[in-house]
Amino acid sequence: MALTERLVRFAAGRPHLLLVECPGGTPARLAAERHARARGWPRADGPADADVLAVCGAPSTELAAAVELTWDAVAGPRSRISLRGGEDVPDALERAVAALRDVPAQRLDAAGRTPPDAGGDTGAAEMDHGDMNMDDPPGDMDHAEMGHGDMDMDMDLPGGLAMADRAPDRDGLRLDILHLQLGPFLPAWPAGLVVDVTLQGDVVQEAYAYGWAASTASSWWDDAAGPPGRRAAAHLDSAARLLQLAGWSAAAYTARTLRDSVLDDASTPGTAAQVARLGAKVRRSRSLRWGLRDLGALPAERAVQLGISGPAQRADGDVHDRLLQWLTEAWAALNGAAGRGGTRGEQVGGRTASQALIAAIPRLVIGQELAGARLIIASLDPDLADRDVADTIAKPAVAQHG
Amino acid sequence: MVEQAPAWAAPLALGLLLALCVAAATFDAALAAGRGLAGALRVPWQEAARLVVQQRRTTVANDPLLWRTGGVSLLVVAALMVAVVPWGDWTLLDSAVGVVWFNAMDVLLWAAVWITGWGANSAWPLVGAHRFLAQALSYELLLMFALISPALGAGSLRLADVQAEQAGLWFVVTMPVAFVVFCVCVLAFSLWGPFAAPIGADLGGGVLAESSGVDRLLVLLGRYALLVAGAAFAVPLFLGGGEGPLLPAVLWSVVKTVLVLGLLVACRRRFALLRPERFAELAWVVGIPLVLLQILVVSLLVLGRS
Amino acid sequence: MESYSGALALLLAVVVVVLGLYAAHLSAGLARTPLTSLPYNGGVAPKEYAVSRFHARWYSMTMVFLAFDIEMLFMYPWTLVVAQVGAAAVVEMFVFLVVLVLAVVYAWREGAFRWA
Amino acid sequence: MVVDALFWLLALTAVASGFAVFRVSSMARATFALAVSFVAVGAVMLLLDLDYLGLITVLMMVMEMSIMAVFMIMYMMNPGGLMPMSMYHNKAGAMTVAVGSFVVLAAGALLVPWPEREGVAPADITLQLGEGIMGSKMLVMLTISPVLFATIVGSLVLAAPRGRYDRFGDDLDQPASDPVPGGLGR
Repeated sequence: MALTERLVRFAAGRPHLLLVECPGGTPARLAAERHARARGWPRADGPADADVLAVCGAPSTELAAAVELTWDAVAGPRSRISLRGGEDVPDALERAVAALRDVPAQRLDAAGRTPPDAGGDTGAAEMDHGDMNMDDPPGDMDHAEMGHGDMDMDMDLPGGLAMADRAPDRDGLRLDILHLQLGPFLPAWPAGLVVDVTLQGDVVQEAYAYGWAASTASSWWDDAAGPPGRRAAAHLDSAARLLQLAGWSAAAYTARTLRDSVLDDASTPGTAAQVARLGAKVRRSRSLRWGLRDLGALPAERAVQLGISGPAQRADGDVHDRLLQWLTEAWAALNGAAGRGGTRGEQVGGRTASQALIAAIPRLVIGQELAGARLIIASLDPDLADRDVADTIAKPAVAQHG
Repeated sequence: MVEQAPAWAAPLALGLLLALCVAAATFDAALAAGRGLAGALRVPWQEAARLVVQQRRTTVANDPLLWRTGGVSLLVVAALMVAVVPWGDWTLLDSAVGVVWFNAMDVLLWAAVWITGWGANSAWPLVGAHRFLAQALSYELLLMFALISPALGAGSLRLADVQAEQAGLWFVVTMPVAFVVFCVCVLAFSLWGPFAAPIGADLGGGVLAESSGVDRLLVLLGRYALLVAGAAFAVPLFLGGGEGPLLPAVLWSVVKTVLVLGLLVACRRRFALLRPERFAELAWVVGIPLVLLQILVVSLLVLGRS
Repeated sequence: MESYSGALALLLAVVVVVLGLYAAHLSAGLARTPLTSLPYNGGVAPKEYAVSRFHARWYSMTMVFLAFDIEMLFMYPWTLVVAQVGAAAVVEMFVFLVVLVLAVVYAWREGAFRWA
Repeated sequence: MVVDALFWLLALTAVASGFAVFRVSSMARATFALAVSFVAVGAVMLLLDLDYLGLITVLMMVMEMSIMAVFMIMYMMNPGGLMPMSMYHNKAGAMTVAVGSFVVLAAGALLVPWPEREGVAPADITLQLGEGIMGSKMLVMLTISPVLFATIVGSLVLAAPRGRYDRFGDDLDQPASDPVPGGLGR
């Protein structure tokens, strides 16, 4: 098995890194992104593409379970590191590579893994479902009307999952609905946010947004004791994540690099000019504007009604406007403009800025196509790493489309 | 004149296809993050080694037959597209309807990508699969019209004739719209750059979200192979085939293929995603009238000549 | 039929490459048996199977496509005879196409190309 | 020899995958089994030197089957075949009709004496097809275009979930309001 050994060693020079961020894990994520970039490690979109799972910040009980499920989905060779702050990152990455290269241990790990629901009764699906035979009873119901609620099949199928149920559609049909939970761990996703959606096809019919876990820390971005460039860096970070989802990885890369140089030293004269250049480049891109225009429109007065302040309100427009607003405000912050409130806005009527953003999510994503909904959420980018936010967010009522 | 190559040349053609895949992957890695060519040389091989070693994944209650067939099909389709391409004076399949052959092969991708997404029995790949079909419904007619323009110009569906017709004046000069549309459609069926929506990060990897190991490697390799096949096909259609000074014709074909391929690969860094729900209207309402005008111009040229 | 020997050989060669990659995985891979996982959903187990009735919102686009597409059957042979038949062929085909484009414009007004 | 082997291989594939349509539980598998059957038929046409018709068969049928998959998945219950189910309606009657027509056609093919070919096959069948369309069959082709126009308009009238009055309002002069924005503005 010397060949395996050599291939693994060779491949371990460029492992794919999956970052999962828990509220409060911002500094760890930033450090991990920075070091991964310096080493040329690509980012994984999900566990199937990942070699190294890096958990940034301290997971709550619920998030710890989600981390385990994510870890279970990573194919071997795999290694997992837990990052609490920025300092331990280089060592942790070295440890991750060493673990990947340890072929005997990886073999052992791979051999010892059991499929999910291994004890489940997977043979029962073969039971006789005579009533699914479509020619009896003849003619009294058509296929689309044929229910299956009476078959009690939830336990019969492999994996212990259920068959999808049906619900009325927005154009009067009754077709299957799929319940999908977006988050807590998706690429470029606000840490700790969960949006429960009901999908028909790829369109979001219903949505609930809430925070999954309270952080005991306050928001790292809004920490007044931090370095001066932090506000600019926060906006660049949000912009980078949106650009990544919008499929423009080159611009996202530039935004992340600039974010890190701002955090290193915000007073470097060239940096502000570079941010301005990035802003101009993003503004000029027709393909980006054409893809984001009219998506998730949030006029300023509507934003005020919803208690939203900060860049999302000042942008007074759609996803594209909010992206440009971040870049403009990042540039302004670097030029000494003192922003009002936190990076996400101010507290309005007892609700923090991020709470207001989370509450607005269902209204904006209902009726949208799934990937469009992802972009809208990224363009709001609430920060749940705030002890005031997560505790108090209950499931908001379903917003009606219209 | 173009001759049918003997069957033993098939492995050579496949070797050329795979070599160009590696070149494309290297170029893409070099463009990413400005790590330079030296740093990029290892990248495709590291990826391949990683995915060969990596454990494969399956999901509960999946459809392995469709899932794996779909994953393998991309590479197979790309190879079959390359079969009709004349490399200088040689081709593996000198078909009288070579243009239609390419079209039929590209349609196989509809099924291939869809079943790859469906087979995983997972929400994100399923949405990705449907996004691909929506994308395909938008680009397919454009591709057909872009393929027809050079065939019309040459009065033949045989690639050898199309290539020969361009001695002196390449079709890219008289049919620039068709050439651009063709390149766009190659990006679209290769799931590349602005058309990577079915495997986009906004869907957590989409069609590829549950694939790892060799299964994933074959899809990724297949994407590059489709880009290569598209680039290789553009050469006899629009760029005069093997025509050029000094070098032998077959080398000119390869050189031109490499240039087109580099252009296609670079698009990934340049553009944001064109999401299918936006692209549909653009393709139908702007794209189709535009290529039809191109065809009108070409047919007037043909009438003027005869 | 003779002419397809090269294409068949190429098909065979691709199959060999694909099988070779799987063989390489079996001999040098970390584990021969694949990992069985729940569909990944961002860290929570899915509630239902994803393979359910998927309401594609763009189905009206498929109908426009299918109708338009029939025209391609005529267009490929048409390219071969334009020079020979002359202006009549061009006029005829473009009458055909213009009618279809009008239908596309109608479909656009009806919102057929949107995720309605 | 090779041609014979290929013919039988393709013929058996066509029949077997056609039959598989009714044996599998999954709508996706059923749809693509039918697609495989059509591809095999298209390949048989290639063996008969009907290059254009063979390729067009593959092209159209794979496209159509992919679209059919979308509709099958949209409307049929249990499209993944996770529960075993039967695809037959009126099994006895269907079998009688299917087997009966197969026997009649096969008997016809085997028992009727085939005519000798008169004249020679044209050098380029595709060219001949083009001449037909642009010459003697021109009227047929020109009739098809209004039929296709009517098909598009008719299917949209019947099936489009929202028409232009839903989108633009009663006067058709407002900007369109669609749930998901499209590529050409409002």
